[in-house]
Amino acid sequence: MILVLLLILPLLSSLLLFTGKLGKHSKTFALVSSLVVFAISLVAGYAFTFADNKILALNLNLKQLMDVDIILKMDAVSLIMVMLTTLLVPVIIASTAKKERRKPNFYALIMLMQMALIGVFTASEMILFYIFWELALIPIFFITALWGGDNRKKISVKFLIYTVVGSFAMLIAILYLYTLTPAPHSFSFDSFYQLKLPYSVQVPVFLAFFLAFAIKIPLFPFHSWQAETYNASPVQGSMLLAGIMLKMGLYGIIRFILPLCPDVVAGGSLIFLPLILFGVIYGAVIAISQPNLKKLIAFASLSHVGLIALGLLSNNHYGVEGGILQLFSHGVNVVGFFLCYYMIMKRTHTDKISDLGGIASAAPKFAAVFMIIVLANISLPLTNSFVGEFLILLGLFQSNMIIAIIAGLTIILGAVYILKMYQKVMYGAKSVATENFTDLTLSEMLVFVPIIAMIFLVGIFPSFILQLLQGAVK
Amino acid sequence: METTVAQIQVIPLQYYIIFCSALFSIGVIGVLAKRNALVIFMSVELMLNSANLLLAAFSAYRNDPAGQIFVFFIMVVAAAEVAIGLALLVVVYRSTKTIDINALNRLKW
Amino acid sequence: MSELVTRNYSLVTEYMELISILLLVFPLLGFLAIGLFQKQMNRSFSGILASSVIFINLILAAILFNFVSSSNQTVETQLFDWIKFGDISIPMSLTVDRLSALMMLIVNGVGLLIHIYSIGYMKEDEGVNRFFAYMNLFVFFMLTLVLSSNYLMLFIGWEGVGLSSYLLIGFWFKDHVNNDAAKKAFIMNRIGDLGFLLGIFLLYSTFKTLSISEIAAKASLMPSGDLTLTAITLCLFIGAMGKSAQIPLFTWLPDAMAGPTPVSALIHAATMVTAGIYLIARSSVLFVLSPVTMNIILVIGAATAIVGGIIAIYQNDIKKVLAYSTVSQLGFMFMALGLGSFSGAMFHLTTHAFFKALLFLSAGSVIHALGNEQDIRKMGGLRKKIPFTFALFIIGTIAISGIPPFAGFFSKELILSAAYEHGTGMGILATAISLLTTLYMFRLLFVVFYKPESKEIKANHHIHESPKVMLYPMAILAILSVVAGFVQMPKLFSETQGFDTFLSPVFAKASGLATVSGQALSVQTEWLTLIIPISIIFVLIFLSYKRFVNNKELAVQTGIQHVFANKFYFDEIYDFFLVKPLAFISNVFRGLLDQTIINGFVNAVGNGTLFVGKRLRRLQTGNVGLYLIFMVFSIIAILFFNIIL
Amino acid sequence: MLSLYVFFFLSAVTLVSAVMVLLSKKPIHSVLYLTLTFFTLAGHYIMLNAQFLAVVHIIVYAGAIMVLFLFTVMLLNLNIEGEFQKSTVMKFVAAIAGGMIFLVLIGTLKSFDVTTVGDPSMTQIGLVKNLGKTLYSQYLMPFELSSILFLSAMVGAVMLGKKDKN
Repeated sequence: MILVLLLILPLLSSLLLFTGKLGKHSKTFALVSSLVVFAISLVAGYAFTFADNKILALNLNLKQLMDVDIILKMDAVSLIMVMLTTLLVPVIIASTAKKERRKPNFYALIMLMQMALIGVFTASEMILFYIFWELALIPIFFITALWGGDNRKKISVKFLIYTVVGSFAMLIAILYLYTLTPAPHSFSFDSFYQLKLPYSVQVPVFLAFFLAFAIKIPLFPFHSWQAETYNASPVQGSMLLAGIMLKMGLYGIIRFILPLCPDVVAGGSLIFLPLILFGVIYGAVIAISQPNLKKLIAFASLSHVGLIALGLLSNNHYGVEGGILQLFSHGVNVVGFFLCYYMIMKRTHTDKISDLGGIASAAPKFAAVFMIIVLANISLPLTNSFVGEFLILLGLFQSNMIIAIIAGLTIILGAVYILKMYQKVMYGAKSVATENFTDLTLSEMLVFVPIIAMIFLVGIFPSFILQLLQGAVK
Repeated sequence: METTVAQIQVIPLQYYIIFCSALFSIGVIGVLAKRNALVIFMSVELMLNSANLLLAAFSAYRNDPAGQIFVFFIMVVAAAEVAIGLALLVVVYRSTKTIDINALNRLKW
Repeated sequence: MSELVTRNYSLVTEYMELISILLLVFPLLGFLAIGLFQKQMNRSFSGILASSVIFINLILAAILFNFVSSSNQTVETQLFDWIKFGDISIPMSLTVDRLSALMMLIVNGVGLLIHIYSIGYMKEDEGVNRFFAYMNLFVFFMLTLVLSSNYLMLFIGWEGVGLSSYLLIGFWFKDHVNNDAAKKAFIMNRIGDLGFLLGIFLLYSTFKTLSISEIAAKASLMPSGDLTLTAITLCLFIGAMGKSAQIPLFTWLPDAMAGPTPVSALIHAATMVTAGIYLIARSSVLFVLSPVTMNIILVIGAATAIVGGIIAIYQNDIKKVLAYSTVSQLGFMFMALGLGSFSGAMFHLTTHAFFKALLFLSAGSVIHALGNEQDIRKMGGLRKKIPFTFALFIIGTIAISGIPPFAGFFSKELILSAAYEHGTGMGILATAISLLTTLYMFRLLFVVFYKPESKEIKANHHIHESPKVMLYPMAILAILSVVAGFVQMPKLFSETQGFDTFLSPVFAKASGLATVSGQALSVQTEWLTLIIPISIIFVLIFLSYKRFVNNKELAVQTGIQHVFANKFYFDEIYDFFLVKPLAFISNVFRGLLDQTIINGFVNAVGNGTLFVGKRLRRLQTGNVGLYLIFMVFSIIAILFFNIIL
Repeated sequence: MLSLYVFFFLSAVTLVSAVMVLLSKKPIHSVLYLTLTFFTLAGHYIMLNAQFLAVVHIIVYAGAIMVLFLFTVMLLNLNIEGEFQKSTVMKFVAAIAGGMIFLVLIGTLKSFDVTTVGDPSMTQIGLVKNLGKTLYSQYLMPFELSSILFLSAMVGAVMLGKKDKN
C-alpha cells in the first residue's frame, strides 16, 4: 500500500501543478509534497526493517485485462534507491533560486520525474519497469529542452534518441526472455529469475542489457551525450540526471545483468571490464584539463559511475555491495557538487574555471561547504564515498588485481583534477567575476544541510545501509 | 444433410483458390493500371469480394460459421469504406476538379 | 567472543578506555567549536581554546602513558562497528600500547608547545581562527592514526593528516604558490596512499581481517620471505614513502614549507611525516618476515638520507634547509627500520621531533624577527640581535648533529650501532650520512647568526626578539632536546636501555622472528665508532666556520653543485615525465578522442541518418500509383519469401 | 457434376466482367460490369450453401454500393471517356505485377486443404438461424462495434459531403 502511495502522491502533485492553478506557490507546494513523499519513504524504510522477509510487495493481478501484472516490490536495493530519490528531489526543488521564476510546469515535471523514478526502482514486472524507464525520459527531456542553455533543443533530442536506442535493445531482450519463460508466459521478475539461461543465451541478453545500461549510466564509449546534456540543462536537470537518473542504469545492472547473466559476469571479466576501466581513467584524465566547471563535474561523474559499474560487475560480493552503497553516495555527492556549481553560477554567471578565483576569502562558509563536498568526491575517509570505493576496489582486487590497481589510479587522478579545480575556483586573488561574491544565505545553507549530513552519516556509520543489504546480494 | 457438404465438395477447394486469386489479381491490376479514382475504388471492391468468396468457401468446406461471419464483417467495413471513400472523392473533385489520382501529389517530399 | 572473555573489565581499564576515547573527542570538539564559530570567536581566544584542548589531551595522554608503561597492558577500546556486514567487520576501535602511547605523547606534547608558540606567531594573521581549527583537526587525525587498532582506521588518520597538511600548507591561499605546494603535497601523498590501500586489500585478502594485532599473530606463523608478505610490505612501504617523503616521493616536503612555520614544525617535521615510520614499526612483524622489503627500505632510506643531506647543503632558504634536513633524517630513520632496529628508528623519531621542532620554531622566530624574510643570504650576524633565539637554535643544531650529550647523539648512536652490527660498510655509510647533518646545520648556523650582517639586516631596524609566548615553548623543546637522550644510553655507558626496554613488548614478536642476528661488536670497535665520528664532527664544524663566517657572499655554485642546489632536478624530471604528459594526454583525450572521434561518431550517425533521409525523400514522388506499385511488389516479395521459407 | 459446370460458368462470367470493368472506357460501363460481377458472386455464395450471405451481398453491394457509385458518377458528371490514361509502361508493369501476385497467391494457398473438418453436424451454417446464433453469441461485441463504425462512417460521409459555408 505504501508503495502505491509513493507512486501516486508525486503523480497527483505533478498533475495539480500542471494545471497551473497554484501560480506563485508552485515551488512551495512542490517542496512540501516532495517532503511528504520523503516522509513516506522513511515510513517505508521503517516498515521494511520490520518486514519478515525483508521485502515489501504489492501484487495487482490484471491478467484478465492484459498480459501485464502490476507488481511492485521493494527490497533493500530498491529501498536505497527510493530513499535516494526522495531525499534528493526536495533538495533539487529547494535549490531553485527565487530570482529565477520557474513556471509551475517546471516543478510538475520534476514531480513527474520523481514518480517515474520511484516506479523504476520499485517495479517488479518487466513491462511496468520498461514503461517507467521510458517515462522518466520525458520530464527530463522537457526540462532540458525548455529551460536549458545554448543549443538545448539539439542536445536534448540527441540525448533522447541516444538513450532510446539503448532502451530498445533492452526491450528486445525483455521480449525474448518473455518467450523463454515457462508456459503461461509472464513478465514478472521472479519468473525471469527462475530462468537458468545457457551461456549462449546469456551472451546476447547481456549485450542487449549492457548496451541499454551503458548508454544510461553512461559508460565509455557511450558517454558523449553526457557532458553536453549536463551543460545544456538547467542545474536542476543536471542534478536529476546525474544524481538519480543515471543510477537507473546501475540499478538495472543489479536487477538484470547480475541475476540473469551470472556466467557472463563471472567469465567475461576480461572483455568488458577493461572497457569500463578505460572509461574510468578516461573521465578522470579529461577532467584534469577541462576548462568548464559543469563539464568537469560531468567527466568526474563519468569516472565515478564507471567505478561503480566496475564494482557491480566485479563478480565479487564486496564489489557489488560497495557499488550499491556508492550508488547512494555518488547521488548525494554529485548533487552537492552541482549545488555548489549553481551557487557560483548564480553569483558570477560564468562557469569557466579560468574566470573564477578568490571565492574562499569572500565566502568562507561556502568555501567550507564546497570543500566538504569536494573531499567527498575524492573519497576521503569518513566521507560517504570512501566506504563504497573501498569495498568496490576490494572486490575488484579480489577478482582481478591488475584492474583494481589501475582503477585505484582514480584516487590519484581524482585528487589532481578536484584540487586543481578547487584551487583555481576558490583560492588565489579575486577575479572580475567574483568581485562581489556573497556568502551563502541561510536558506542556501539549509539546502546543503541534508547533503552534508548524508556525507558524514554514510561516511561514519555506513553500517545502517550495509546492514540493509545483508542477504540482498546473492 | 451430409449430402449438402458432399455436394459442395464436388468442386475441389483448389478451384476456388485459383478463381479467387485470379479475381484478386484483376483487382490489383486495376488499382495499378488505372488513373481514375472511381475505377480504382471498384477494383478495390473486386479484391474485397475475392477475399470474401474465399472465406465463404473455406467456411463451407470446414463447416465453420466463423468464416461467414467474417465475410459479414468485411461487407460492413466495405460499405463504410465506400461511403467514406466516395465522400472523399467528392471533396477531392470539388477542390481539384478532377478525379485523376496523379493530381493528388501534394504529399511529395 | 574470546575477546570478551579475555578482556579484563577492571574499573581502571574502563577509565583508560574512556580516556583513549576522550583523546579523540577533545581535538575534534576544538576543531568544530573554532571552525563553526570562526566569525564570532575572538581572535586571541581561539588560540587559547585550541591550546587548552591539547593541554587536556596531553594530561590524558600522560595518564594513559603512565598506565601502559607501568602495567604492561594494552588498552583496547571498541567505539562502534564501522563497516560490518556479512563476513567483513571493520570496527572503529582504539589500541593504546606502548608504541602508540609514545607517539601520542609526542603528538600532544610537541603539539601543545607548537600551539602555544602559534598564539604568538599567528597573532597578526587575519585567519588565525581558521588556523587553530585546522591545527586541532590535525591533532585529531594524527591521534586517530596513532591510536587505531586496524589498518583501515589507520588509513582514516593517514588521509586525514594529509588533508590537514593540505589545508595548512595552503593556509595563505591567496598566493597560488602556496596552493600549488599544498596540492603537490596532497597528490604525492595520494600516490603513496594508493600503495597503502593496495596493501590493505592484500592484507584483507590474505588474512581476512584488518586488525593489526590479529594480523601480526597470523603473520608470525608464516615463513620468512613469503611472497605475499613481501608484496604487502612493499605496498605499505610505498604508502610510507609518500607520507614520510622518501625518494622518489619526497619533493613535496620542501615545497610544503610554504605553510606557516609552526605548521612546518608540527606537521612536516615532528609528527605527520613520521607516520610512515610509525606504520612500519607498527607492522614490524610483517616487515621482519620479508627481508627483500627490508633491504629495499634500507637502500631507499640511505639514498634519501644522502640526497636530502646533499641538497640541504646548497639551499638558501632557511626553511628549505630544515626541510631537506628532515628528509635526510627521515631517510636515516628508514635506514634504521631497514636494519631491523625498530626501537632505534622510534627513538630517533622521538628525539628528532624535539630538536627539529625546536629548529623550525627558532627559524620561525628568525623569520618573525626579520618580517617574513627566509633567504639566508639576506641574514647574518643575528647572534646579537636575537640572542635568545640564537641560543635555542644552537642547542637544536648541536642536538641534531649528534654531539654528546645532546639527544641526537644517543638516538643516532643507537642506529649507528645497528648499522655496524649489520656490517662495517653499512656502519661507515651511516656515519657518513650522520656527518652530512653537521655540514648543513652548521652552515646554516654560521650563515644566519655569525656571518657579517648583510645590507638587508643593516637596513632593517625592526629586528626584535620574539614574544615570550613563542620563546617559552622553544625553551621547553630545547630542554627536551638536551635531556631526552638519556633514557637510552649506548651500551658502553649504561646498562639501562630505557627506550629499548619500554618498547620491547611491542617489538617482541618481531625481534623473535628476525632471522639475521648481527654479531655483537667488540668494545674497542664501539669506542672507535663513537670517537671517530665525533672528532670528524668537530673538524667539520671548524671547516664550515672558516668557510662561511667570513665570506660575505655565498660562493657562486659551479658544476655539479647546480645539480645539488636544484634538488637533482627531481621536480623537472617529474614535470617532464609525469605532469606534462598527463596534461598532454588529457588534452588529447578531451579534444581529439572525446570531441572529434567519439562524439564525432555519434553525431555522424545522426547526420548520416539525416543525409540518407534527405536522399530517400526523393522516393516520395507524390504519385499514388507509383506507391501502389511499390506496395504490390513488396507484398509479392513477402509472399514469395513465404513460399520459399 | 452439374454444380461443377455451374461453377465454371459463373467463374467465367465473373472473370470476364471483372476484366471488362477495367477495360471499359466509360466509368458508367465499369459500374455496370461490376454489378454483373457482384451478381455472379452472389451465385457463388448460393452454391456454397451460404444463402444468407448471398442475400446480404446483393443488398449491400448491388443495392447500396453500386448505387453510390452510380450517384457519384452522375452527380459529378464523371462519365467522360478516356480522359486520362496511364502510360503503356505502367500498364505493362501493372499487368506483370498482377500476374506475379496471381502466381504467388496460388503458390501460397495451393497447399491449403481442409484438414480438420469442424462439427460435421453443422451443415446448414449458411442459414440465417445458425449464423445469427453465432453472431449474437460469440461475436456480439464486434457486431455491436460495427454498428458504431457504421454510425461514424455515416457522420463522416455527411461531414465530408457537406458544402463549405464559405
